[in-house]
Amino acid sequence: MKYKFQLDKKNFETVIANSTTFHSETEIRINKQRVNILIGEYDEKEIRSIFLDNKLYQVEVEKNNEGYPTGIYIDGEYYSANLLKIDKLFYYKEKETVSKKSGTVKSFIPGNIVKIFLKEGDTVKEGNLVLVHEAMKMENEMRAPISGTIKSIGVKEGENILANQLLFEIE
Amino acid sequence: MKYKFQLDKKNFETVIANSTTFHSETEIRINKQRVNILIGEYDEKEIRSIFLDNKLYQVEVEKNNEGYPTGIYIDGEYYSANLLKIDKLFYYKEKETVSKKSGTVKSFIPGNIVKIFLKEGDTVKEGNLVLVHEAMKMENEMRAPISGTIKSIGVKEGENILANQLLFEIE
Amino acid sequence: MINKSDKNKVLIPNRGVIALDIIDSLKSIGLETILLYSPEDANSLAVKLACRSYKFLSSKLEDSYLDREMIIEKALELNVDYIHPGYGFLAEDPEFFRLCEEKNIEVIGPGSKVLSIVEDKIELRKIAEDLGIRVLKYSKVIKSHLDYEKIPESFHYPLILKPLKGQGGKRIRVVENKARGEERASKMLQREDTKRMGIFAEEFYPDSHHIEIPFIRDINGNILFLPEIESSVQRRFQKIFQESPSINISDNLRESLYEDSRKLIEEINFVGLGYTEFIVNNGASYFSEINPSYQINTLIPEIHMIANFLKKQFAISNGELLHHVKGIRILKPKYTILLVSLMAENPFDEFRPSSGIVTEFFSYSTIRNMFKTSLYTGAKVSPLYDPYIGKIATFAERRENSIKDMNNFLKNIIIKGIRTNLNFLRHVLNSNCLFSGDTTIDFLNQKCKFNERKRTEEEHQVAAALLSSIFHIDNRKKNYKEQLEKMKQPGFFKRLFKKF
Amino acid sequence: MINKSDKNKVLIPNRGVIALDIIDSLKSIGLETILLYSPEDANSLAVKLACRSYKFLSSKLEDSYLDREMIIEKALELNVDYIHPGYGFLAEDPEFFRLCEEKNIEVIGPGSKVLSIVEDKIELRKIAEDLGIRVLKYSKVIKSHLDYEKIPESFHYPLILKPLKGQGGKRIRVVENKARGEERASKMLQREDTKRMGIFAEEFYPDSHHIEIPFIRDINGNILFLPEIESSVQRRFQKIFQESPSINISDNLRESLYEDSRKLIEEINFVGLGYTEFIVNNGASYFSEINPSYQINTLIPEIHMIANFLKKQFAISNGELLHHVKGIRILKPKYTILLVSLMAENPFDEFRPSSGIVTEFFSYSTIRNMFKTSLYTGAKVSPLYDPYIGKIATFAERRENSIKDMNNFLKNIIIKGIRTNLNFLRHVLNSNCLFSGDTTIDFLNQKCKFNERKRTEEEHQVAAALLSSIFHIDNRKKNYKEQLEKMKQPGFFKRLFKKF
Repeated sequence: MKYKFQLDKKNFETVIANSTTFHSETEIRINKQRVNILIGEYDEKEIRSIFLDNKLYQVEVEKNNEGYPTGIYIDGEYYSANLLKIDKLFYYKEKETVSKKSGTVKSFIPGNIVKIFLKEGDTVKEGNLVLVHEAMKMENEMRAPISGTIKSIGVKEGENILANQLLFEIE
Repeated sequence: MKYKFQLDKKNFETVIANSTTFHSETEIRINKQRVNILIGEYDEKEIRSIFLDNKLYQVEVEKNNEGYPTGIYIDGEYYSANLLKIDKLFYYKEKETVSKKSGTVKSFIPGNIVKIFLKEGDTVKEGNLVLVHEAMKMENEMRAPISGTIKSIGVKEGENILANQLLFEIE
Repeated sequence: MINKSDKNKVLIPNRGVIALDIIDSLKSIGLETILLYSPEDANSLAVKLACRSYKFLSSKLEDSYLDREMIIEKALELNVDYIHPGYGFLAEDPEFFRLCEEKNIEVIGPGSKVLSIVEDKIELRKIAEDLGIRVLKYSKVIKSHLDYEKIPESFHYPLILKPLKGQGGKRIRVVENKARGEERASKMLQREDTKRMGIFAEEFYPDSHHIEIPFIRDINGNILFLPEIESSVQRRFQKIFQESPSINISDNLRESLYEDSRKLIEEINFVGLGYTEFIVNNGASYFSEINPSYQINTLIPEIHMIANFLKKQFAISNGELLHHVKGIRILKPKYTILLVSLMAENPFDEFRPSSGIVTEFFSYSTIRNMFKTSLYTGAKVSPLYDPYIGKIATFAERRENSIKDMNNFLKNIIIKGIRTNLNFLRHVLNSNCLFSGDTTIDFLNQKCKFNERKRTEEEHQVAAALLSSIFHIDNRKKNYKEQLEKMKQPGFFKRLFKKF
Repeated sequence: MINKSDKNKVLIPNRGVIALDIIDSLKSIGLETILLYSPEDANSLAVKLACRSYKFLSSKLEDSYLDREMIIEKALELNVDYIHPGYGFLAEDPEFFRLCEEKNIEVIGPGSKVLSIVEDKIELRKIAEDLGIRVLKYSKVIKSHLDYEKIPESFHYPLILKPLKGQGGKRIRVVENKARGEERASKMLQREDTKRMGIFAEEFYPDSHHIEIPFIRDINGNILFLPEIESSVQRRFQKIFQESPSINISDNLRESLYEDSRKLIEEINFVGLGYTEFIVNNGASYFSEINPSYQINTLIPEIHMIANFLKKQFAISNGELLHHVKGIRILKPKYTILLVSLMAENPFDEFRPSSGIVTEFFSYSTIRNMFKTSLYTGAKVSPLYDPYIGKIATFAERRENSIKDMNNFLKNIIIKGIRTNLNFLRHVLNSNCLFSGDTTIDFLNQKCKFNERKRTEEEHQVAAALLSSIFHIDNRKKNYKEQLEKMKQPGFFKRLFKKF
C-alpha cells in the first residue's frame, strides 16, 4: 500500500506491504528512507504506543467523524495531518471480488466526484481507473473491481454525493 | 434484610432496608449500632470504595465460585468472612411472585437440605418457612412464595442437591 | 459509631493539589482532616486521602467552595477546631475570616484585619509609600468609565488595569493606549462585583521582572525570609515557570527587597505566612502587593528549607514561635529551584482548557525532582474548575543542571485522555532565552513564542511513519471486520466454492 | 533513519525499578539509554522511558537477563559504549565482566578482578583476617554432605548455611542443630550450581544487627564513606526495613567499621561503588561480605548526599575523581532515613507472591518522602520475577518523625489488582519494638509477628458493615438483572396484565 500524507503542510509518501500488521518488527519506506515499525501497546479501541527503530512513541490519533486522521499527538506533540491518497483503498474488498465478482461500486464516505475517466458502454479491465472521488481532502481512485463493460455510471463530475451511493456498475 | 456474617470468627448482624442502594447516604444497623453508608466508586463489575460515616474505605471482596463472599480487603487489610444467613434471600423474586404467583421453588446453588418443616398436603401461608437449605456454610431459609397447599416436596432432609433442582411446589 | 470528641479536627474547603497538600501535611501531624468537596470532585484523590469527606450539594462554585455560610455551618455542625482554606477560593477573603472569628473557628491565615488591609491594593501601596517604599505608579480607583480620565497624563502606556481587590490574574488586562484602555475599563466594570470595588491602573514594563519574597512571621515578630522567587514567566498573568533564587537581581537590591518587606509586614503586624511581590525594572524595585496565603509555589520554600511549609504555617498560626529565629533571619539558598505549572489545556489549540478522564498516567521521579499532582489513571479533570493540575520542581546547585533535570523529567511524564501543557513547558525549558536568564514579564509574548517553534525534518518523518502505520493497521482491521461480516452472510462459502 | 554514531550509548540488561533508576539517571546526563527487556516486560515503565529498547526472544531468565553471551552480542551489534548491569542478575558476576572486558565494552562496576575476589566469601574473610579485621566464624567449604563433619565442634548452633558465592538471601538457611544442618546441607547440595561452588557455615546470632557501610572509591584511592545503614529487619533474608544511621552502634564502633572497611577496600583496590557488610553482636563487629554493586537501598545514600548515586557511580567508573574528597571523607548524617521494600506478595496468605495487572494505583508524596516504583495503573506484575516492586523512603531530623512520616505515607498509597505487603509494612512501622530501636536480625520472627497483631472491635464492625452493604448491593443488582431477564421473556407482560 502507498499512503500519501500531508503533515504540517509537507507531503510524505509511505510504502507498507499489504499484509503488514506490525505485530512483529517490519520495515516500511517513508520518502524513500527505511524505518522499522512495531506495535507497542494497544487495546480494542486503538494503538497507544508504537516503536520506530526501537524507540517507543506514545501516540494519539485525532480523527474526523468519518474516521480519517486529521492529526496526531506524538509524545504530546501535535502534528496536523491530512490523508491525501491511498493507492489501493479496498485491499480486502478487491480480494473478495475474486470470488464474488460483483461489478457494483458504491461510495464509502460522502464527498465529491472530481473526475470520471470512462463512460457507459466502455470496456474495462480489472484495476482500470474509472473515477476519482474526493472526500475529506483525500483523493480515492475508484477502479474496476472486475473486467467487463461499464453498465452504468451513477454520478456526474463535480457532483456532491452521499455515502453508499452507486458510483458505477460493470458487467 | 438481615445479614448474619462471621468475620475473623466473630458474629455480626446487619440490618439493611430492602430497597437500599446506598447511592445516597443511608443508615444501617450493625450489632445494634448505627452507621451511615454511601457508595464511593464503582464500575460495572464491582464497588471499589465505600464511605462509612463519611470516611472512604478502599474495598476488594473475595468471592468463591458461587459468588459468595469469603473475605474482604479493607484498605489492604484482610478479614476472612463467612455469610451465615440471610433472612429474605429473594427479595425481588418474592415481589415478582405477586404478579406471577408461581408456587414452584427451586434451589439456586448446590448444597444440602438441613431441615424440612412441612410435608405434602400441608396448608401454608405466603412467607411460611418450608425448609432450610445450606450452601457454602450459609443457611438459606426457603419460604412459601404464595399461600396455598404444598403439592409436592422434591427433596429429603440431609439430601445433597444440585442447583436448579425442584425444592417444593405450592398450589 | 465514630463520634470521638477529638480536639484536632481541621476542615478543608478546597480541592485539587491544594487540598492534597493540606490533607497530607496536617494528617502527618495527627490532625483529622475533613474535606468538603463538590459532587464534581467525588472521585478526586483528595477524597481518597482525607480522613473524612462531606459533599457539597452543588458543584457550582458559589454554592460550594465559595459558599461562606455553608462552610461555616458545616464547621459548626462537625465541631471542627480549624479551617484551612488553602489558597484561592476563600483563603484571602476578609469577610470569610471575620465570620469564622465571630463563631470562634480558627482559620489558618493572618486574620481578617490583616486580610482587609492587604486586600485593598491602593491603600496598601499608600501604607508602603508612607514607609518610604518605592511602589508601582498607580491611579485612583475607577468605578465608572468616566473615572478613566482620573489616570494622570504622566502615566506611560502600556498600562495594566486591575480590580482593586481580589486575587488571580484572570481579570487583569494590559492596554496599549488610552482608547483601548477606556474600552477595556468599561468592559471590566460591566461585571457587578468588579464595579462595586472598582479597578485601577498601573504602569506596565514589559522588560521587568516579577519577584516574590516568601516569609513567615510569628506572634513575637520574628521573621524568617526565604530566598526570593522570580515568577516573571507568565501566560495571561498565570505563573508558568518560576525560579529561586532569581539571577536578575543584585545582592544590594535583594537586601532592599527584604528590608522593604520587613518594614511593611511589621507595620501591618502580619502574623503567619505570606509573600511580598515586587516588580523589578532597570535594577529598581517597586512594591506591588502582598499574597497573604500559601501559594502555588510553596514547593520552592519547602525545598530551600527541606521542610513542610504547611506544617510550619499551622504551628505559627497556633501561636508557636519560629525555630532558630530571633529577630530576622534570611535563609541562604543552596540550590537553584525551578517550578513549572502543569495545566490541563491544549497548547496546540490556543491553550483551550481540556477536560475529561485521564486514561493513562505515569511518571518516575528521582532525588532531585518532585512532582505533585491530583492526576491518576481514571481521574476526572472537570471543565468547571481551574485547569491547574500539578506542579513539578527540580533543584540543583547549578542553575543549568536544574534546567537540564527539568527538561529530562518532563519527558518522564506521560498523560493521556486529556491534553496538557507538558510540551509547551518543554518548549519553554528549552528556550535559549530562559537558559540565559532573560526571563522578563513579556517572555512568552515576545521572546519564546510557542507557535514559532521549529520542527526538524526527522520529527516530521517520524510523525509521518507513525501515522501511516497506525492508519494502515486501522484500515486493515476495519476491512478484516467487514470481511468477517461478509463471511457470516448466507451463501458466502457456497459462492466461494463454486469456483472449484 | 536514526543511525547516529553516538559515543554515549549505554546498554541496560535489567528490569523494574533497577532499570528505571539507571535510565532516569543516565538519560539526565545525556546518555542514550538502551534497554534489553524480556517479552514479559514489554509494557513496563522502563520500556516507556528508555531511549531505545530491544526485546529478548524469551522471558526465561537464563535466556534473557542472565544470558551473558546474548547481552554481549547485542552490545557489540548496537555498538554501545557502556553496559550498566544495575544490581542483581549479572551485576556481580566476574565472568560477565571478564567477557565484556575482553570485548572492550566498559561495564559499570569494580571490574572482573575485584568481583572475583569479593565473590568468594571464604577467601574474602581470609583477606580480612590477615588485615586484623574480626570476621564471623566460618567453616571450610562443604561440597558434599560428608564435608559437614568439617564444621568445628566449637561452632555454636544455630548456624547459617550459605552458598560460597552468589548474592541474595534466597538460598541461605538457618539450622538449629547438627541433624537439621546435615539434612539441609545435603538438600542445598542437590542444586547443581550450588554443588559446584560449595556451601559453608557461619554462626548465627539472632540478637545481632546487620550493618552496611556504603562507599565510593575513585581511581586515586580517595574514599567517600556514607552513613551506615542498619538492615537487620529481614524476612527470609530479604531486607524489608532499613534505617540510616543506626541507633544501635556506638561512635567508637562506627569508627572501627569505617576503619575496617577502608583497610579492606584498599587492600583489594576496589574502585567504584559498594557496601561493606558487618554483623554487630554485643557491641562487637564481625565483617561479613562486600556488596560490589549499587543496591536496593541506594535511596539512603542519595538522600544523605541529596545527590544521584548512580551519576556519581558512572563518573567514578569513567575515571573521574570524587569532588571535595582528598583521602578519606566520612559524611555526617543530617537525617534519619527510613526505607521499606514494597513487594507484590500477600501477607495474609503466607506472603505468597502475587501477580497480575494493577487496576488502581495512586499515591501522594511530600517533600520528606520518596516513592519509587515500577507500578502504574495497567502495569503487569509478572509471576516470573522477583516480587520487589518499589521502595519508599522518608527522612527527618528526628527518628520518631521519620517513623511517623512513613506511617502516614504508607496510608497515602492505594494499589489494587495485585496484593502487596503494604499492610505488613504498616504493621512493622507501628511496632513498639521498632520504635524503641530493638531491630535485631530476629525482629520479624520473634519480636514483631504479623499473625499476632490484634484488631479492634471497631475495625471488625467497620468490616462487617462494609461487607454486608456490598453484599446487599450485589445481591440486589443480581436479582434486578434476573428480574429484567424475566421481563424480556415472551408473555411476561401478558401475565402481568392478566391481573387487571
